[in-house]
Amino acid sequence: MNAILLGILALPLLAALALWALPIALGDRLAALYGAVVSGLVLVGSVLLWQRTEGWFAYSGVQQRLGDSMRPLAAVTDGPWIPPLGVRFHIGVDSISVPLIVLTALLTFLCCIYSLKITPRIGRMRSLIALLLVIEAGVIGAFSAMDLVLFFVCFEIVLIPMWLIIDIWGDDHDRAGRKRAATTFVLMTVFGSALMLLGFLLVYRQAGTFDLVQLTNSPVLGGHGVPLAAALLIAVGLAVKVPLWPLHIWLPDAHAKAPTVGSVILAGVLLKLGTYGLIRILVPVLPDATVTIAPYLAGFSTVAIIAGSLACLGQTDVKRLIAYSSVGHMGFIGLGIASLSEAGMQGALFANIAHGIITGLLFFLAGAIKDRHDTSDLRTIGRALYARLPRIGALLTFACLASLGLPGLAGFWGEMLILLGAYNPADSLPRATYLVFMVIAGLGTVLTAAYFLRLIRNLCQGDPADNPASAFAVDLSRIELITWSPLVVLTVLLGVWPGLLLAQWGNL
Amino acid sequence: MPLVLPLLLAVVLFCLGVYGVLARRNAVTILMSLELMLNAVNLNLVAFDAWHLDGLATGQTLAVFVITLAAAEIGLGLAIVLLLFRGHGHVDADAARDLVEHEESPT
Amino acid sequence: MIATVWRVAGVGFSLLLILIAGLLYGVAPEQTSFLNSSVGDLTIGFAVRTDDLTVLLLAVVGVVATCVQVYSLSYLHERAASYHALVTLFTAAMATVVVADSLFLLLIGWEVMGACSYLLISHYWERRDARSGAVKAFLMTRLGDVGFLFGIFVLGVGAGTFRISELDPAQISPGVLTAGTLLLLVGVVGKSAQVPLQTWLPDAMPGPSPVSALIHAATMVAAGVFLIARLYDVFSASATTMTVLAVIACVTMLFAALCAMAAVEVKRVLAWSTVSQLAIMFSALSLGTQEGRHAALFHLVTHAAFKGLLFLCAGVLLHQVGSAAFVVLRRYTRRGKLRKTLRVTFVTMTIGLAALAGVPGFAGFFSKDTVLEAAWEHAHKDGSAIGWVVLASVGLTAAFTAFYCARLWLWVFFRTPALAGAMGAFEQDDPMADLEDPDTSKLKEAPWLMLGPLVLLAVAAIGLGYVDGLHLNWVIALGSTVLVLFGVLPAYSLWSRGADPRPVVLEREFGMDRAYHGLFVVPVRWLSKLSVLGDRDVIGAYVRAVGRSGTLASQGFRLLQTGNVQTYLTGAVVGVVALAILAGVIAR
Amino acid sequence: MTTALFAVAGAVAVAAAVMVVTSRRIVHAALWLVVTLGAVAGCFGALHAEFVALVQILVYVGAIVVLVLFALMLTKAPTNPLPNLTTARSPFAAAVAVVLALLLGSGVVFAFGNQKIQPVPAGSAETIGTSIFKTWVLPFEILSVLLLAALIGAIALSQRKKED
Repeated sequence: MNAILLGILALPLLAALALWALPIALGDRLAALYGAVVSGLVLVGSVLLWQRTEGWFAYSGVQQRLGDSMRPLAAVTDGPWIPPLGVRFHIGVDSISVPLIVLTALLTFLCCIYSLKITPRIGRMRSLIALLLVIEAGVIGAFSAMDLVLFFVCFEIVLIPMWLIIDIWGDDHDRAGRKRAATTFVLMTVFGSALMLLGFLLVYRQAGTFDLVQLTNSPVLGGHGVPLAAALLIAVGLAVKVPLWPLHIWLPDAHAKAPTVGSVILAGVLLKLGTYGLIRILVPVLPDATVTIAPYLAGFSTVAIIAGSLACLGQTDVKRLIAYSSVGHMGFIGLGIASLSEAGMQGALFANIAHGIITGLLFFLAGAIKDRHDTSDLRTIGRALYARLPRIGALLTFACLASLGLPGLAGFWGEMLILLGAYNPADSLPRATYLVFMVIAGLGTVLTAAYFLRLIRNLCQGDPADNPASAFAVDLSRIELITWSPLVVLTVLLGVWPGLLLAQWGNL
Repeated sequence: MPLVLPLLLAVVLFCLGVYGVLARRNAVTILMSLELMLNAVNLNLVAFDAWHLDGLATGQTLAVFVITLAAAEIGLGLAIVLLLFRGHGHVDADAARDLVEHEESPT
Repeated sequence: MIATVWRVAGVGFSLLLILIAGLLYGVAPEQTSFLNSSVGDLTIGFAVRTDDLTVLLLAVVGVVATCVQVYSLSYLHERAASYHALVTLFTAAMATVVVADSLFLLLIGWEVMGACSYLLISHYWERRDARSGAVKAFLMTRLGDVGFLFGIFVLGVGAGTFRISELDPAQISPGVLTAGTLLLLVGVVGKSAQVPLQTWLPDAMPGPSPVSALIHAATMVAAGVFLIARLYDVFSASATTMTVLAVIACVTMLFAALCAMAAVEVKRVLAWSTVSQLAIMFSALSLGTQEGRHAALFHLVTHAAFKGLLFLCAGVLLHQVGSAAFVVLRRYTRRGKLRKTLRVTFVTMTIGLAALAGVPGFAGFFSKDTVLEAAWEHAHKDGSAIGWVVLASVGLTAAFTAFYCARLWLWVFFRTPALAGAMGAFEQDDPMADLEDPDTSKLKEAPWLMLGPLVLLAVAAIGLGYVDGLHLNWVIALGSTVLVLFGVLPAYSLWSRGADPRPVVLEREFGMDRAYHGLFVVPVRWLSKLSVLGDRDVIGAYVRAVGRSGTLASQGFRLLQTGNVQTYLTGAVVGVVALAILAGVIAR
Repeated sequence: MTTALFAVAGAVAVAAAVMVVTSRRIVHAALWLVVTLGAVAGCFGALHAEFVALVQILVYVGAIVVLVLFALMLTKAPTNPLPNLTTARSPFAAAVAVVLALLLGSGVVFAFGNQKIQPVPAGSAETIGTSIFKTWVLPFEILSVLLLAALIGAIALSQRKKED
């Protein structure tokens, strides 16, 4: 089992290095094919990892101590890495990280296939694929890291390739904007992760070990003083990545300027690192401190839902709009985590996967529309997309309905469980405030519905007479159909049968 | 003889040398004060050699080495001073501002 | 090709529903649950049940859906594939709601219906009013559904289960019960367009008429009635919810009837009439007695029949004449032209309007009477104030209903005997509409595919009255006939004098739509601008300030590089001295 | 007796050093430097380091000061008293020097306050020669290489450019 995990970690890295070593003359299609094969293997490997793990390994209820019966991790590889510091190369998977790893592998695989035919206008495909593989390796490493330092390293590995992707392959019209967006993205995230590292060091000073398994078994107790400081630092560090409200302004710019493939990976996978970090590191390792900061985290998440939705209502750029919608959805996930109840946690985990799939599809669609009209500004794209690009219009409507949380599609179950979690949070949390947050989040869903319907109305509907089809607007091509159909099928499957994922985290 | 006497003498000579280096305007006088500082060091070495008496006269040997070093150093120092003089026509250390960073346009 | 596939699938599916209803008739009620997964101590999963209520609703949905699908075969030709697919999906969603035993499965059906109604209202998306009407419909129902979801939480967590069959009002504490039922009521009010959230139904009329018939007359808006009937023991266990429901129902009844009296377009009249009739059903439910529930369900069935019929007739008018506004239809009434050419439509529409008005002998009369009887018994025997209020308001509404039915009927089909055809009645805002003779040569009867369902529903609009047995209380029957007369006579006299006095406050439907726009839409738009600017200027400014402070600091330090070697040396010596002192201090 | 001799030589050295640092005429400063070096050589003698004293006189006074005088001549140093002898920073430099002196003085007094030197003559050329060529041979060779490097450096630096 651990051979598979090591394999899906090492394969993308080695493949990326090999790709760079190959001669420059490698054609774009060949590079994309190479990427597709490698990420396909990683996808198969990650699916093999998906076996009936014994539920959630980490710490569940705030009071209900896990006790000694620590559920064993699957595919564990544990070796000394930096002995003097006591840092171990300790990776393992359980029912929280496996779905996320499969999501990562799937999205990267779809991106590589998408790049077979559709390539950004500038920059070489060869290094883009290599960078994608490096990101995939980094993210899978982060999801399976059972050691704080290893988690931090993988957390950082992912940044530079994404910066390059936004910087080089981004929006080819606006060079300065592209550079500014990429730099803001990297600097804010690095600022966040620096704080997070400080938090890890404080934890190390308190507990004497970086190893997550030991930390979860004997967590750092104490709701005030150093544990609180560590929890605050880690929370702020991860909040930049989630992104929670005040620290989110890098997201819209990064998405507006990123290429389609970059946006999908950034939204579908990188945002999950933040929430995964909260669930895996903050809640189990610093339980009492988390209880102290949970109401504030919930407060900021609710503000994120409302601010994100309101910002979407005022947007004129499709990709910025979808980026702000991600801020809203991640606000929901933050609320779910901050409620510290089983329903809230499961809702957050489910919403993580659902958001990855649906927003991935949305960004693919936005990218397709942008490539066809060479701009992502709603006013210049024109209206009546149903008349000009009927299939893409229909798919966009489906994705918008899924994203606004229509029951029967994947988006609903996550948000519903989160609201249920906020309805009866863990006992040590102030029930009244969480009820207020729940009501505001409920109104947030109405706002979410408002801006998605506004997008459909301004983009897809409209009088076809005064919106002539632009020159090279060909409707859904074969490659797009192949790339997007898994996402559509998954959205419907998870919507109709949530048990597929919920059973994984069943016995919390 | 109390050991502290030569040491205090060396300290005084050394500080006078430091003042000379930091305050004097003429480059050659700076080198002279530098010589003073080196002498103070020699005095220290010899004083400790006389006090320690390790049988190998280490202090005095090192003093000799320092003297030769001082000779080499003053040679080079004066060569540089000559270059300064040839370049700028004066040997005023205070006025030689070539190292300043020119205010290039902010990027 | 796709269109024919979906047409066949649509009709087939609705027929299948009727078949299932037939098969399930008389089967002992039982539940099965599947795909469960546990979250903490609650189980989230799906469950279905069959009992008499399910069979009844499945039959109603099946019949109306079949009529609508067949009717649409010839009514609608552009984008037929997506239309038929969405109507089939809608019917499936309604079936899910009807069959669901788990509150979550019910919520899924509930909101998929909302989504389908959104997509179908914006079927003609090239028209502005269709686009805005669809968005308004979805947002308002979505707001209601948020309350609905919270209601499910309150009840589910209170009772420890999300299964309707296991919801036992005795186990739930009264506070939780009232809160849960009130929140569910919010969802019902949203979905059935009752007073606070009623403005979306009249604006949903730009959608195709069959859609209005199916969704906004028979099924979706009736889902609220079905839900309360399904959870009747839970709802009737909390008295406050019942009083709130009664108040809402009575207010909506009168509000909608008044607005219907001032509407100038056939479909808008029918839309307001639907809201009013739904309120009658809710008032029957709010009595809290079994007779009330029975009366509501009976009225629901008959209403589905005759309101569906009326909307389909309006569809024929729209399809043949091109518009359903009174001012246009009146032009065809010279010498009974409209009546003679659209003969079948005229007959069926007359039957429908008679049933709606409650003319004795038609289905509407019987179902409205059962409501009046239930109200009378509840008021008389149990002596509850709600009974009297409901009785009074239903009676008054019956009169108003009769008034707008007669008004609609007379103005659309008959030419006023008044001088010059009463030019000013509807045309004051349409100066060029001189009543000259439009060329009625093209006017011809609708194809049989459209008329078939009309005839079927017409038969149902009459027959359904007698299905529930003829136990009539003569006093109430006589009373309601008198009320109907009180409604029809003023309409006739106004029509004969060629006047249609529409008070402005009714014309603007009490200004609620503009008020909502001002209260909610404008502030939200303003807040969104604030949020966008806030992000760009407030938070963005802080981040850029951090960047700028970096460059400013570096410029500051550059000034230290004076180029004078001695200053550097002095700095170095000072540094050494300071370190020496520090070392000394630390050593001590 | 040696203490008295040492004190006299020390006083002369300090006085001459003060004059080196503060005299307005640069050539006088160079000459005062000669006096300082001679006095220090006297101090070496008082400490029985005869060989070092002699080397001091020979190398310092003989070679280095002469070189300085040459430099003064080459840089056309004015013989009349210079108006601005020290830079604007001199008071600050003086303060730094005084603080340094106090620091080092207190350090020295604190560390070796009560140590005594027994007058044991061990400074003859024979002992210095044996110690240099027995234990300190490697540094000696490296020093010679260093002198060579300094030589080459000085020549390279003072190379007159072809064009001017």
